[in-house]
This record gives sequence, C-alpha cells and structure tokens, in this order.
Amino acid sequence: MINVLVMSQCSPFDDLNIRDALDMTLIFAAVDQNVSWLFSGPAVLALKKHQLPNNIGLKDFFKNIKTLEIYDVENIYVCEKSLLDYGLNKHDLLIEAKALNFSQQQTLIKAQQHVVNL
Amino acid sequence: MINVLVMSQCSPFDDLNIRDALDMTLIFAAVDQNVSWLFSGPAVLALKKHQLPNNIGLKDFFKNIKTLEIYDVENIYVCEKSLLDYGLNKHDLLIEAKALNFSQQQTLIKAQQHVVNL
Amino acid sequence: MSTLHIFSKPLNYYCANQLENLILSDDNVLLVGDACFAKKQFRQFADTLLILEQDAQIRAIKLTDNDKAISYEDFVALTLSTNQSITW
Amino acid sequence: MSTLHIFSKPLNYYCANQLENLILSDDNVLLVGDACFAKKQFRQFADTLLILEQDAQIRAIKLTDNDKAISYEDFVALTLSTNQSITW
Amino acid sequence: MSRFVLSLHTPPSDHDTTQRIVKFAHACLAQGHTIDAIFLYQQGIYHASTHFDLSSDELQISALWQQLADQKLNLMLCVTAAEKRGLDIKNTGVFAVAGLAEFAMLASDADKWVQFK
Amino acid sequence: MSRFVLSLHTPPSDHDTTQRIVKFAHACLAQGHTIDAIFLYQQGIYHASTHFDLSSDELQISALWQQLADQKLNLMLCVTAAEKRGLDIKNTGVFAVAGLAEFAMLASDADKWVQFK
Repeated sequence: MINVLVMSQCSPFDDLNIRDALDMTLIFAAVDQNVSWLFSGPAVLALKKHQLPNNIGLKDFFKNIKTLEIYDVENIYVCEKSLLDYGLNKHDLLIEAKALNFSQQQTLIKAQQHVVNL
Repeated sequence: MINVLVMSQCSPFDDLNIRDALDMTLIFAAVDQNVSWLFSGPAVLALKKHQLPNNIGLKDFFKNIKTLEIYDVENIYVCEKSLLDYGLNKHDLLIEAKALNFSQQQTLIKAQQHVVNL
Repeated sequence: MSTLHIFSKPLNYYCANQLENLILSDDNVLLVGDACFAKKQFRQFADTLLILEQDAQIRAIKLTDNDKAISYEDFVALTLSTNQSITW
Repeated sequence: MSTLHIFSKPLNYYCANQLENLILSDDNVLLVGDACFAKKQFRQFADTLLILEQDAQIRAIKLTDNDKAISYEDFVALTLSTNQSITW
Repeated sequence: MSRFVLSLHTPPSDHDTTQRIVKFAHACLAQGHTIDAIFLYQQGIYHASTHFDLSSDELQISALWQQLADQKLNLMLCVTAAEKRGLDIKNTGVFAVAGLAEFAMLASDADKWVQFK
Repeated sequence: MSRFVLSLHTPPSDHDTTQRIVKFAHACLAQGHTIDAIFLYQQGIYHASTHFDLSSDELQISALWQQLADQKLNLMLCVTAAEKRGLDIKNTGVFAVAGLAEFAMLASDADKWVQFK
C-alpha cells in the first residue's frame, strides 16, 4: 500500500478540476491505496455546504463529495489559512475535514510516494 | 472604422494564446479596422529578441510578430511596469512598441469599441 | 465613459497588480461564476459590486447592501449602457 | 527527504502565498518552459534554481552562478533522487 | 435594438461558462436584440464536437447549442483554431466552419462584442 | 532501473508541454528505465484525436506520439475524461482507451509518477 496525495487548488466550477480530483481520490481508494485529498486556495469552497448547481443545469457533484465517507476515504484535509481567507469554518463544510497549518501540510507531502495536482 | 484592442497577458508559450492574439490583430487590420495590441504581464516576453523555438520543434512565431510592421499594424503597446518586472528595455524588443504607463493604458481602453482578452 | 469589467474566478487567477491600476472608480465590476465567492477580494475595485444573481445563488452566497444583484436581462443591458466590456 | 517542485509558468500563475510556505530549504525547485523567464521571482524559494537547459536556451535566457543547468537526463535522475515530485 | 457578437474561449468541460453564454444569448434574443454570431475560438472550438457522452444529470452541451440553432442563430467556429486542436472539421454539428475574417467583419459591424471565458 | 508513469494534463495546443513530456519519456527509456504508461487526463485527452492538421513548421503532435508507440510504450487515455469532452473514443490512434482504475493500478506499482502540465 502506498501513500498518494491528491491536491486541489482550483475553484469549484473551474472546468472539471474538482471532479477530476474526486474521481482520482475515489479510484485510489478503490484499488486499496492510502489516498489523501488536500484542498487549498479557492478549492476549499468545493466543500462549502448548501450549494445547488442543479438549479442552473450543472451536475450536483457535492452529493458525490459526500460519498467519500461511504467509500471510507478518511484523509480529507483543508488548508487552515485558505478557510480563513474565504471566511469558512468547520461547520460550513459538507464533510469532516482536518484543517492543517502549513507545517502540517509539509509533513503530509513528505509522507507521500506520489503527489498529484489536479 | 472602429477601434479594437487586443490584450495579451499570457506568457509566450502558454498554449497558443499569443499566436491567437496575433491572428486576431492581423485579421482586424486586414478588414481595415483600427486595431491595437497591448502586451502586459508575462506577455511582454513575447516581444523579447533572440528566441529560437525552432530548436525544440516549436513554431517560430516571433518571425510572424515581425510581420506586423509589414502589414501596417502600428499600434503595438507594452505595459511599462511589466517591462520593468521582467528586466526588459526597448532595445530588447523584436519590434517597435510604445511603452504605456497605467494612466495611458486607461486612456487606450476608453477609446475602444471592442476589447478582447486572449 | 464607463467600462464593464467581468470576472469569473477568484482574484488569485488574475495578474492582480495591474487590475487595480486599470479599473476606474466609475467603472462597473461584474462578478459571475466562481468570482462570486470572492466578493471581499474584489471590493477594492468598486464600492458596489454587481453580482450575477443566479451564479451567486447556486453557490449559497448571500448578498449584502454593497452588492447589486444582476439578472441576465440586466447583464445584457449593462453591456449596452457601458462603452466597452473586458472579460478578464 | 527532499521534494522536487516543478514550475512551468511565471509565478503569477500560482497561488503565491501558499508556495513559500510549502517549499522547504532543502527541496529542489526546477523551472521548465515559461517559468525560466521568471528566475528572479522564484529565487525566494531556493538558493540554487534548477533550470531545464533547452527550455531556457530557446528563450534566450542566460544562466548565472546561482542557476544549475539541467538536461533531460538530469531531469529523469532528479525525479529518482528526490522522494516525490509536485508539478504545480 | 442592438447587434451583438459573442465569443466563447473555454472548452466544453467548463460547464459553468457554457451555461452562462447560452443564458446570455437567450436574454439578448428575448429583449429583441440581434446576435450576428456566436463564435468558438481557442479551446472553445471543442464545443463543435459531435461525440459528447454525458450522463443525464450533466449539463447537456449539444442540446443547448441545438436550441440556439433552432432559433436560427449563426453558430460559427474558427477553422484554424480547430485544425490545430484536432477537431474533425467535417463533422461540426450545428456549428458552421468559418475563417477568422468572417468573424472579424461581423464583430466590426456589431454594437457589442461580449467574450465568455 | 526504475518504473515510471507519466500523465499529461494540457491540450495538444500546448506545444511546449507536449515536447517536454515526449523528451522526458525518451530520456527515461534511453537510461534503461521502464515507462508503464503515459496517461492522458483532463484536457490531455485531446492528444488522442486523429484530426490534427498542422503546417510543417509546427510541432508534429501525431508523429511524436507515433514514435513513442513504435517503442512499444503503453499510451492510454481516460475514457470518462474523453466522453465528457467530446473526443471520439472509437478513433484514438495510438492511444488505448482505458479506465482510471487501470492507470491507478499502474501508478501504485510505479516508483515514480511525473505529471506534465
């Protein structure tokens, strides 16, 4: 089992980046690797509650993000500073995510075999 | 005759952005409009002399930028501050371009019917 | 002589130092798409920000007194009442 | 425990405030493509910048004492001598 | 009543920008304005593909363009941009293959050019 | 000797990134390493188009991939990414249509995964 980190830094509706990262995270869990997903910058907004993309015809991928828990993907991390930048706190988030300061993010990166930026 | 401004802000080899902007500029000149092209941010590097993309198999579009003069496209502008940021002066540039401060750029924008960002 | 500035992403997507020098106080700043998430960042450019209402709504963004909700009809009208638009 | 950080664009393309907090002093910073134009901007991250030589050459960029020219062979070796790579 | 041209620069995977240009176009028409062209440029040319396979809960790209085509809108794509990007220019659905010059002439005559990206 | 997987995320109009991944792959092979897959993901999937029409002074995208295919390299593209983006998955030239799971398994077994974008 290897450690794989998926990093997201794009805003929620910037192309399919967040959804591509979600697929990548789920698939590494499915092939039994120890996968982590780190949200930073505007990507933290992809975890914001109460969004309704359906209302303008866009897929509700927030529903799919919630399935991470069902599929036992437990290593979901958010950049603490980025939450602050966008005025979010843990209660605003769709799923449980661990807030990491920069030094904790460094430690997370150093523990990986592969890091992929999507 | 209308005034059209093409704005470039991407670095020289970022996708085909600079080349798309070049095509757009040439075509508006060809259909007899008063076209201007403003380079700012890393786009000013697209005017830097002595680049040889041929050597790694990429098209030498700097040759095409030089044809602007042949096709009588005279309104070529660069952001003065961006030249400074990338350590360029007028002698480093492929073609003659007028350096504009921000207030001159504002005046240029206000004079346009259409502004396109490529 | 007002320009319509259209943004669809948070401010870090743009070359920020030039924007503040190119947007004038009587220009209009319209936030659409993911730019709606970043009202606070764009506030420096205009006292009142124009926000595409549908895009803000689906993102669960609440508008405040300094925001002006814009429908698609308003968006069309804005492009006509301004002299030129720039999609950054 | 060193990480290889790969950049292909000038610094304004990236979320800058986080980068300085995620790149450690013993990490390797490799500039390829249009990032080579922006050596000065990336200098804050590493005393010696690694520069993909061909990419710098065709852009008419002169290397200085603080730059280390990297061939494709070196690039491959770098990915092996570091623990993980991040393409920003 | 005014004359518009609209240009689209982002690929069809950018669903958010896609719904926006389509809604803007409908709002233009509803107000009695004329749209002389919607022009696909840069990565936007991929919207003219006829090979989308999207599940039913996704934005239905092709259907949205079809609705605009049904309103007799002039949907164009830049041939040079398409050839360089590998689009099959013999199968472009409701979009007509055009040169940049054709668009530039329409844009020159239009009151407003709004870019979407 | 080590085992690599490479992934490409930028479209074929990004000639600079394209030449770089191709040269990196050749350098890998020249040093005796194994490349278990080059994987097209996100906008990278458009590299598998068979409809490029590039003038002779442009980077010859299809020829570069053909050279790597001639060396028996495993060239793959993500089917889900392709279907959403309108690529004709019945005509993908030297690239094999694959699921993300196939790539994830190869990546899990590889010593190094290098992303190009």
